[in-house]
Amino acid sequence: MTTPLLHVADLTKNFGGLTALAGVHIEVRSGTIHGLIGPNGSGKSTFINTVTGVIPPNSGQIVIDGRNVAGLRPNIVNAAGIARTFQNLRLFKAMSVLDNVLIGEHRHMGYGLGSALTMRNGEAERHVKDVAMGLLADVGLAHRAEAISGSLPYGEQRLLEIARALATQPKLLMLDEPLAGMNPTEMDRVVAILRRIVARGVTILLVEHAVRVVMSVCDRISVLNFGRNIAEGSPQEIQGNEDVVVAYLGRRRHVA
Amino acid sequence: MKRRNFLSYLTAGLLALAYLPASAQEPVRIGLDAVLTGPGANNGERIREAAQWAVDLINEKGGVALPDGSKRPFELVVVDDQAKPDVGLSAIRRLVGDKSIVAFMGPDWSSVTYPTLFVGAEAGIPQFTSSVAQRITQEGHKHIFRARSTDTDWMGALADYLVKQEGKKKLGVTYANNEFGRSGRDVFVRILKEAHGLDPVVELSYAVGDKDFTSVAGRMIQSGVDVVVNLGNQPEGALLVKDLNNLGFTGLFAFNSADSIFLDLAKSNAEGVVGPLSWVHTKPDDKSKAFNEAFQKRFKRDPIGHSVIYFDAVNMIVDAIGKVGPSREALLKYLKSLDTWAGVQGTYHPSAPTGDMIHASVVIRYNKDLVPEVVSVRD
Amino acid sequence: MFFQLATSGIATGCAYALIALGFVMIWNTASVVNFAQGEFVVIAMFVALTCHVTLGWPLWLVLPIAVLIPALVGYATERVVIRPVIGAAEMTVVTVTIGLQIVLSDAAKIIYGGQPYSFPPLIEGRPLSILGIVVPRQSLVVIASMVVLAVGLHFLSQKTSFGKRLRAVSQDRETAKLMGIDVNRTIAEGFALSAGIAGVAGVLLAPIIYVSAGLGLPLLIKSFIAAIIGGFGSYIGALIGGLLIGVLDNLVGFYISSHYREVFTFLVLILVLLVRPQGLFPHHR
Amino acid sequence: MLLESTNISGTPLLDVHDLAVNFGGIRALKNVHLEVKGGEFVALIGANGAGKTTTLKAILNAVTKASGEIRYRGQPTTGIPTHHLVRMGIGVVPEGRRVFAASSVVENLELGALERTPKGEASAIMASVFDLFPVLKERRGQMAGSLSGGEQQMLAMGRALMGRPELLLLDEPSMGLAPKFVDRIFEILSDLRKTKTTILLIEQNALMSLEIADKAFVIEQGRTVLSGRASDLIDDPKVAGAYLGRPEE
Amino acid sequence: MSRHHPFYLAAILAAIVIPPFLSDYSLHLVIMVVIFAILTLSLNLISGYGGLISLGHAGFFLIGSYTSALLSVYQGWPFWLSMPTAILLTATSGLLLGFPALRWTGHFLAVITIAFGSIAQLLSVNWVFLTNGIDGVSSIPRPPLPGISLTSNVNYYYFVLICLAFIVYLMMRLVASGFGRALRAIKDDETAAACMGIDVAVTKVSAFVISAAIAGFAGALYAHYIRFLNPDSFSLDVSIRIFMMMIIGGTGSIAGSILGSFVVYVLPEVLRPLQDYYYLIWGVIVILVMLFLPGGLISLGSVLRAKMAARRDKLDPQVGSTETLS
Repeated sequence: MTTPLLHVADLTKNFGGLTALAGVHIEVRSGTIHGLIGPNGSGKSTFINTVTGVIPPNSGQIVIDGRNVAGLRPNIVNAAGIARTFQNLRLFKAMSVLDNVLIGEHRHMGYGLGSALTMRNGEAERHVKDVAMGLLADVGLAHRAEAISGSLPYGEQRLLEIARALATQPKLLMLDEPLAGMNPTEMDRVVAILRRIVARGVTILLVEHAVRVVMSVCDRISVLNFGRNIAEGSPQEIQGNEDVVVAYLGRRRHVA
Repeated sequence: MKRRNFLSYLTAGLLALAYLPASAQEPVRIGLDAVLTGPGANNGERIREAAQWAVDLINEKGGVALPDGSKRPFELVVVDDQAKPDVGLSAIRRLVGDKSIVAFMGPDWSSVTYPTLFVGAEAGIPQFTSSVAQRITQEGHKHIFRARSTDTDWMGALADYLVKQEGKKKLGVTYANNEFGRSGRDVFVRILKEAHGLDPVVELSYAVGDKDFTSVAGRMIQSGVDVVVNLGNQPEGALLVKDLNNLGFTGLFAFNSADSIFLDLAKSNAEGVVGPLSWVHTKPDDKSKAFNEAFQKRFKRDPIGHSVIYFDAVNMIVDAIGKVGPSREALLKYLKSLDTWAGVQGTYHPSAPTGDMIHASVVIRYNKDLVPEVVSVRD
Repeated sequence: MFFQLATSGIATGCAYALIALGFVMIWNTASVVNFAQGEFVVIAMFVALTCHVTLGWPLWLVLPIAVLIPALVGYATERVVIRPVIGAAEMTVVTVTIGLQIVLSDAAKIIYGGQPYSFPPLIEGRPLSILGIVVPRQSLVVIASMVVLAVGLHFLSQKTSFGKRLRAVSQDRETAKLMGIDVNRTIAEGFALSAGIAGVAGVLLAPIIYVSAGLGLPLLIKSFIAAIIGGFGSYIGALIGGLLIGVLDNLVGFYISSHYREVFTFLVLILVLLVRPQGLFPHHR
Repeated sequence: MLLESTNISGTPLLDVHDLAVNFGGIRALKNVHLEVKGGEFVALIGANGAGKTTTLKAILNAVTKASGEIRYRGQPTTGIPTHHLVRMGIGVVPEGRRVFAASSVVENLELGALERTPKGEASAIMASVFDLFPVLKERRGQMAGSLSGGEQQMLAMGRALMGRPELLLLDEPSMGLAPKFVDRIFEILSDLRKTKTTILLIEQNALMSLEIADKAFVIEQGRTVLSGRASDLIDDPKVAGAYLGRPEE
Repeated sequence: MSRHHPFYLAAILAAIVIPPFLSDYSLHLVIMVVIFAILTLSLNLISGYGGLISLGHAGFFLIGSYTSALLSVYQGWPFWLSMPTAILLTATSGLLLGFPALRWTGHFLAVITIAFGSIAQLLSVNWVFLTNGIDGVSSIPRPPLPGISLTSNVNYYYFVLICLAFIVYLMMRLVASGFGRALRAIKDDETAAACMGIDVAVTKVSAFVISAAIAGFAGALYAHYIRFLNPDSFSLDVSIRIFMMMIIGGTGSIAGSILGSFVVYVLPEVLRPLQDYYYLIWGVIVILVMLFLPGGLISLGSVLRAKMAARRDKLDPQVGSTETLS
């Protein structure tokens, strides 16, 4: 437990003249739910995109489980153990729910082309399907396996994204606003699922606006503002941190 | 333009209606494959109109006469090959597949004609082509009739005229990179060497569809030739002569498609252009004059070589049907035994073993009024 | 001879440049790559042919009509066919414009047949000789027209309300709405303008390359490549790219072989995409 | 001169009643209430993701509303396209500035006036915009894309003012700006306030907004949770609660 | 799917039973339909499933045709050797074209593929030493098959039909496999696919290679059927025609590709009065399909059924609700 699962150091990303990340440090310990919050434009999405290889960083280290994946392509980063969901739901909308999860298992069923051509993939296919159905059952979507994913209600699409990410068998699951647009009942359901996931040994990095939930579910929280860490600590520490309050609420110009 | 086709269909339709009581039987059908779209559609439209006209004239006289003296309506089935071999193959198969079609004409483009030969041969149907490429009649097919003089005939005429009558020695040859252009070039260069002991100063080919001929014209002028011989199709020829004139070329331009389509495109640039043709409307014999007059009356413009070729072909088929009846086999057998047949273009010899029926050609030269004056005639 | 060839290439290059310009304009305003752009050239040619050659109307009357009609067709096609797919997947947009290309070019073929028709020069007279280079008067007309049009368009985009709207829409459609700009109308008008520019190219080309129904697609491909070489989205790039393609065509035809003209055009395209994918004059949105 | 402030006594200039919006399958807004009277400076505050920008989009008819009603000058806005609303007097400073990067400062300002201000008056308004933002005058010929973030924000504000808006909507003007520029922007906002301009300010920066606003609405999780006089709200712990998830009691 | 079975069964039965009774010409048409169906399927793999536009498939078709034809005519190779070589060579050319496809999509890729097709055709015209130029290649033999003469067109029809069946089977396997899923995922959302561990580059290039190989196979079948090759048969028109077949039949549907090939190839022959207008009509249909029936003609039945069911239930048709951003 001493070495962190994810160790991000000095992560910097510039877009043209704009510095989105200015030397971010974050350590995520194995087996925890780690929250990442910050006001709009503070660099949370850039952080996730950079860590998962969607956009290359300008500099810095991204070490997952001892391997530096900074600047590698997303599929390599995924193979190294990081899976993610997306802020604006990026399911494969035209495909079935089951197929979405099977995509997640892609890497674990061999490349697929060779076996498709040699026509010897019946057994393997059946196995990955079982695994996929298990994952769908975990998030409560087993009964929707054959539905077209784009036709699911919004909340279920969020759950499907989580199941799809889990199908890649990650060590670290990065969730980008998994609760956006959900009602309290749905939120409770997701929180329960998150706890089950952690209990199985998958570490979670949670980026979320629903601060109440973040405060209640996370073990530790990092706060970003202007692409820098401004605070890190337990939920209580964060709520009491003056810098965090200023980042969120702003300052008064004239102290009344 | 299509309106004209529509009108001719309409006329044909009305005529057919008029003759309906007299001839309620199946019409006698012949086929025509031509280039109706794409490059070469110029010729195709002329071919279609001439063939249709010939058929209409027959119908006006009550239809096609059979050996027993009865008459049946006459019908032309037209297909389009777009100047593409694969489309042509489909088109010809369609004609051949229609058992009521007793003979067919086309294709016009050599590159299309060649691959379709074996389809016609398999079906044992008389096929009349206006393609000039040599190999079409040299691979032993028994069903093919070339209704036009061959490259050898008119390239010979052209070479004679250029070297003997005009006294030119520095010839530049340029040709379209298609079967028509290449075949013309091969024959012309061969004849130049064999008959006159000359080699072209420069040879250049271009692609069909090229639009800017400055580079070709530039190369010709730079080589100091006094004759540019162009072997290819009308649009490119017209563009080339324009660019040659623009760049100040003062020599002679000889062209193997210098017909009225070319004239339409080249306009005043056609002045002084020399060209071999299988037939021209200013040919001074009586048959040609009569044809020209009737054509002028009907279409209000000059006929081209293709008008006569296909007009003659239709009439040759009609005459043959009158002798042996509407059957592919009988027609083929009859035509192969027919020594001479007199058409507008000249005297045909259908029994020629290769199928090369006719060797008539003229060389023309456009005068100041852009009239093609016949400067040499061969029969 | 080099300068002779280059000069003559510039004339055809101008036409490519104009088509590319309209093409880029549609791309910038509506994010639509219009495979039917070449057909507006053909429409203008046939309108000019019908009015001038068939009906015998004078050129001063025919030329504006020949530019106006493709502009109207462009406007109409935008309203009917393009607008529903603006913002859709690129494959959908490309497919629709390919369909449009087929429809327009085949309509021309049905009405006029596939054969070429000659069109008289816009200006009569023997070619001029300038510094030993023979320049046909028609080429001068083309080059002058392109210069006038380019200057005119620049003025239009900088000084007129329509030009300002068009530029705002090209830069940011959503924000343009916040300026009170009717974006849909501006896009339709942009289509009309670009079709009109293609129409000018048609009128200029008609005497040089003859009028025929099948010209649209080959012209479009050349202009498309010109636009990519110039830097896709850049107006100046489209102009320079068009001229380059025109000149290159002639030089390759002379010094290498006229058979490989097209091959070289494509090779230059591939080379540019490999070495300098942003084109010669990169476009920043 | 800059802004035409109309004060229709009683009737709010902008009235958002029980607004709900579904966006991409998400119920993004529900029960959003908002009211802006002529001459008022109103702040709409809330944490990110709370639904502030979606509310703005709904006001501009850039998203379809699921239910509720939006009235501008007492007239329902349903079906009126965005550009018409703008021509009717709603000026917008969009989130992220959205200046026309490849056009000069002056051209950007001209575009703001293009559809809304008669040609003759535009130059006078531009002069007053330059008075308000001297830095824009200095950089008048420069491409907007080359300005700093704060300068771009000023340009976006000036551009909206060029249309003489009856109602000025500002979406997160301080976002992504360095503290120095944030102060500057708020100074300008309070200057605007003094002119009795009707303004709806959408801001995450709650405290500064509450300092200068007359009235404020707080939204959390897509609904209006608090509203009242800004001076009352500024010390209300519930505001911080809405942001940081502190217990409400 | 099961609802369609009677229809598919009838179609398969018709494809097996009817051809011997067809006229020479109709038989020729159906043979061409089968060859074009294979071509359209190959395009569908990259465009329909992979979302990558190709307007250069005539180029692969050409390379396949010429390779097999030249090897068998001038080198005397039997079809069973020349055809695999043709496939290998087209696959290699697919590999070359696959790399630009990694970087360029949409209209750029459209132009690059047009360039590829045109270069292939121009080379076949001008590389006379190898291709015989515009004279073309003639006397291409029909494939030898012990006991059965493929010189009969009926027999050749069944031969290409079996080839089509094999390709259909292959495509079904491919589409259902992890590879097919990966390809569809990339079409839907490339970034998301990459984040799920899919190697986007390898998948795209493989798709191009397989697609090219299938097109090359179709080319070999064509060459040995038509027995005469000429560069004119491989113009941009052919690429556009295949593209139309795919769109009209239904992108991303195997049955759609076959239906599209049939409809586009055969209908103009049946509706002769419309012959002059058929390209125009197909153009209009392409536009209508894109605007109103994105699934192509093959989806017409199910779309109509859904509409009718929706009317019966007095519910809105289950078409994904789209946000209107005015």
